[in-house]
Amino acid sequence: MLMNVAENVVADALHGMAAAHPDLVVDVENRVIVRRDAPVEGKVGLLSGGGSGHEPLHGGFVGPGMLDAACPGEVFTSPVPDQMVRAAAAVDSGKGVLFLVKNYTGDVLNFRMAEELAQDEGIQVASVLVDDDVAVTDSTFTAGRRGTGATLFVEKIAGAAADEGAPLERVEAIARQVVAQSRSFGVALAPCTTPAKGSPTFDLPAGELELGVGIHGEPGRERRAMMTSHEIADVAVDAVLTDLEPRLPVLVLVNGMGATPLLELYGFAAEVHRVLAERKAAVARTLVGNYVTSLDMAGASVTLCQVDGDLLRLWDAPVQTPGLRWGR
Amino acid sequence: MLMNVAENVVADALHGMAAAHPDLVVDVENRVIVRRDAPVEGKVGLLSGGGSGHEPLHGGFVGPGMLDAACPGEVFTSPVPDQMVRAAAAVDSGKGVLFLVKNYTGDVLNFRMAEELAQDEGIQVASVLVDDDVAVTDSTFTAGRRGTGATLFVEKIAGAAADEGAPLERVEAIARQVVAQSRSFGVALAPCTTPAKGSPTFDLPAGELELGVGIHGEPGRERRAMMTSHEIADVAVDAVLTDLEPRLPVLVLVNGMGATPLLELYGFAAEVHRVLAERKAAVARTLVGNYVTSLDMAGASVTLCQVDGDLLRLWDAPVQTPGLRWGR
Amino acid sequence: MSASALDAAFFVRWMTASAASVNREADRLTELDSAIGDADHGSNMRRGFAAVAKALEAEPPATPGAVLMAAGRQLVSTVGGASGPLYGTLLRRTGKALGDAEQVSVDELRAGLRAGVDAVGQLGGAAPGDKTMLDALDPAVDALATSFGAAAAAADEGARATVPMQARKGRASYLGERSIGHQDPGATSSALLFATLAEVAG
Amino acid sequence: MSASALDAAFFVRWMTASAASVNREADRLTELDSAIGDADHGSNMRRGFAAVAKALEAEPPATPGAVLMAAGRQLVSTVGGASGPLYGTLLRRTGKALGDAEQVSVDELRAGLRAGVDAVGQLGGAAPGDKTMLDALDPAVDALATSFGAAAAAADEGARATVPMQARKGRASYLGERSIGHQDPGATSSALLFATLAEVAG
Ligand SMILES: Nc1ncnc2c1ncn2[C@@H]1O[C@H](COP(=O)(O)OP(=O)(O)O)[C@@H](O)[C@H]1O
Ligand SMILES: Nc1ncnc2c1ncn2[C@@H]1O[C@H](COP(=O)(O)OP(=O)(O)O)[C@@H](O)[C@H]1O
Ligand SMILES: [Mg+2]
Ligand SMILES: [Mg+2]
Ligand SMILES: [Mg+2]
Ligand SMILES: [Mg+2]
Repeated sequence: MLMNVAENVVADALHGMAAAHPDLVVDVENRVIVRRDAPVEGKVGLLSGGGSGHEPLHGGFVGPGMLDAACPGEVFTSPVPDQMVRAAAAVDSGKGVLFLVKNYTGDVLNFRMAEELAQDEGIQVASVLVDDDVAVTDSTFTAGRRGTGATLFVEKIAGAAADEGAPLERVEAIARQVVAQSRSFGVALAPCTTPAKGSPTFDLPAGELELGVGIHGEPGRERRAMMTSHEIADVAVDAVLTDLEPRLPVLVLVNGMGATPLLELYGFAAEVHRVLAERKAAVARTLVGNYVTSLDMAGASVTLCQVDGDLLRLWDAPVQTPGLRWGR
Repeated sequence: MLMNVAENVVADALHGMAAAHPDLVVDVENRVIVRRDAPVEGKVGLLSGGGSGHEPLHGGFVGPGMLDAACPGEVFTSPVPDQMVRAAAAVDSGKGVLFLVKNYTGDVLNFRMAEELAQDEGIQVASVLVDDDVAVTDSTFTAGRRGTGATLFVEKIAGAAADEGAPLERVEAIARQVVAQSRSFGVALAPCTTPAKGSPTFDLPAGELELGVGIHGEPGRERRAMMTSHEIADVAVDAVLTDLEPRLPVLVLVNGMGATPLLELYGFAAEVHRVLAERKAAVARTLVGNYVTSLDMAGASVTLCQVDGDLLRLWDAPVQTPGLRWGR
Repeated sequence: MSASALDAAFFVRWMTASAASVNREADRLTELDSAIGDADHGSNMRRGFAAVAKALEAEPPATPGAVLMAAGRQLVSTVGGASGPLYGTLLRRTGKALGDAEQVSVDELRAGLRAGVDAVGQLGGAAPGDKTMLDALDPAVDALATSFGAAAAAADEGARATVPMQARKGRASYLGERSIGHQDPGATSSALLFATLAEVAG
Repeated sequence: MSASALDAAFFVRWMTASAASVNREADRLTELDSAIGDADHGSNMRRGFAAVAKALEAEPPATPGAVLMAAGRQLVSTVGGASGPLYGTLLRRTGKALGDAEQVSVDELRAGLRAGVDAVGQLGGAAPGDKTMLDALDPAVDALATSFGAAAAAADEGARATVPMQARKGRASYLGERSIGHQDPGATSSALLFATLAEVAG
């Protein structure tokens, strides 16, 4: 791995973000990334965070039109409440702060604690849980669906709404709407290696793949003999469509897990479009790249988000962050 | 690998690019990617290309403010002259076309043939060779320095100059200036796997690394026991600075080879900044990410480009491509 | 100090010794978490208890309750993940239940831990049988009625009993039936904490 | 057709047989290119000669020169890389040198190939000893004065002689001294083309 010591990878990366992005204030000591002009007068503060290892999510999505702050935890470990409390204080302009939380037990618990503590400090806080991964059965027998690729859609669209000056309840409602209309499915062709462990998180012989993986190097729901890009798109898009049944056009995120070349991702994007056309699902926009990653895992995920005209307008609105940037 | 059959990876990827980027015209049959509004009246056409496997280079850099067209070859194989001739015809507005060519024997020969053929068709063509890799001794005993990371700087800055309406000789001169003031050095922590070969292009035991690699999965100049990010930055930046000796501020590209997580790249960027500060080299801008890749190779490269006020202005100018986008 | 009177120093020793045992077993905890989780439980516990030991050394609280509350706060502020808030809550609630007594009896500790374990169940929504730390914590607290050694043995047995279970809470639940056949990392670290308690108690 | 009179059909057979032998040996060529290059020489040659065979089958040219010129054009238009323009130039220049004769003698072919090989040298700026295809092509053309078999043997020997050389041209030159100890892929494919020529000549 390209690193110094495993204990410092997150701090080292934050130093690099500070060096590369003068528009961000990176508090390495306290693990908080805030846009330089925060708090933005009259604007709801948008805050997210989670374990590191998913870059550019979340720190790379801080900036005008998206997040006001991000709280990176250790690799694959939710941040601690202190981080969110500090970030909330930094971005609150008096209009309140919205926490965007991926649905993992650790994230849920730490953000919940932070919400209470921030409210104790007089900050108005609301939270929205992102839970889009259809590979996980949503029942009382699981921790519920994981939050994966839809996080990008939620952060972008809610960010645009906040940017327009929408009040907290409205930004929260829009974020909930995006979550409700988004579904994902991921596959791994090779596991990832965490700095702390230093070896692959699971064994996956060449010639096999894992269907239904998340973004934390966990094994998936099922192991299969290697499939073609065509076959994988069939399975992934079918899993998503079966659950989502969109009647409106969709945003498509063809997301790389980290080590899959863009060349392959684009080929996979073509297959995803093929299946969508076969299933008569209209495509509004397509984004292809490494956005919600799992360190150096090879593989990809597909996220669809059904959008009406308003959500599409918010998606197209200008955004200016290290990881997503257009329209300005 | 996330693919169907090895023979079709490039065509499959082009289908995906066509689906994802309505601003581009992607001719899958003839392997040419052209911005939709080409030829742009009164503007010099900027054209590049090379083997595939380096995405987003070059196809991802087609758009306003950067390239007018790109010609993707097979994986790690220069494109054929027919592609460049067709692309040149598509982007020539009568102001001439500039070929930006990475210095590899194959690229040089195929672009040279294309230049002759295009000139036969009455198109004014000039060419600039990019050769920035200091790991290769530039002597009559080699094919000369490879073109690597500096290609991004050349395409962006020459693209901005063309966008401003500069004539062919001026755009060519600026491209040459960027090449002359840019140097790179790359390291590999793990080899890549080409679709055609299906196995790593060289053996690199865990715990060792290759110093001085290019972007085609070739072994480097030297194999060493694994080094820390700190040590690698020392070696890489020293190699570049020894050759470049910048007196003006530099653009810094901390480029991932494909499979190195952004988390690690940012940590490496911090180390690169440290060395630059120690060596009293001023930094104008820093870009961190996977821009000039080598499929799924793990590793990184550092490119520095010394810039005066004019080049910096051109670097900062708006650009609107799938792979690089700001200011508009 | 009588066998049944535990003072602040005893709890500091428990926490400090826990930092050592967690540090020693970190790789194994991570390995277990790698099979059915995300391979961070060992480093999470190591980071958290190292902070606990450091904080207690720097400013040793005067009462058993204060020791556990300070330790819990450190865990909440340094661990993250699921285990940070859960173990943090365990220790804080237990400490709170102990009040500001200078010494507590084993029975008072057992009652305190019961409150702590119940709080963990409430916070995480899990019950014994869900393949979590509760499968070690819950029987351990009951067995403390007998002895520290019995508590440690019950925790260990509880942790080993998670192997055939299918996870219903936490990350491992994503795996469905594939979570069967692996020991839960959190139950394993809980057993480690009770083993350390028994050692410290002598 | 006398032994020394080669017609268009002979050259079509050479090219078609070359497509077969290149296809058969593609993995080995790629393996060699993997050691000191970029692991594409096998697929490059396979793609190019498959196109050549297809084009010649679709529209067989009438003269030896036209066959080689058409083949060379196909290579230029389908191979890319260094080998596309170089092998394309080899065949086009050789074809050009053969003019529009309906049949050519072995000696005329040798003279034509000499022009072709010299053009390769000029285009790529390499000379024998630089560890390129020229190390097989150059001695092979000279040996053609003796026989097809001698040419094939000389090409093979020339290819094998590249093993101890340090590359001074092409990608392998980037490796400096590390290029020593590996056989050049282009020299190897050149030897293959001459071996096929000898086979076709019977
Ligand atoms: N809802 C829950 N209730 C009780 N314990 C839980 C719950 N969710 C997870 N755990 C425990 O936490 C352990 C995992 O901790 P850790 O790996 O540190 O956090 P994370 O799962 O966030 O990576 C599991 O092995 C399990 O024992
Ligand atoms: N300048 C040159 N002159 C002659 N032959 C060359 C030259 N450069 C490369 N070659 C030949 O081309 C071969 C490589 O071909 P190939 O792998 O198809 O192209 P690339 O190097 O562009 O990947 C080398 O093994 C060598 O024999
Ligand atoms: Mg975790
Ligand atoms: Mg090549
Ligand atoms: Mg874990
Ligand atoms: Mg090659």
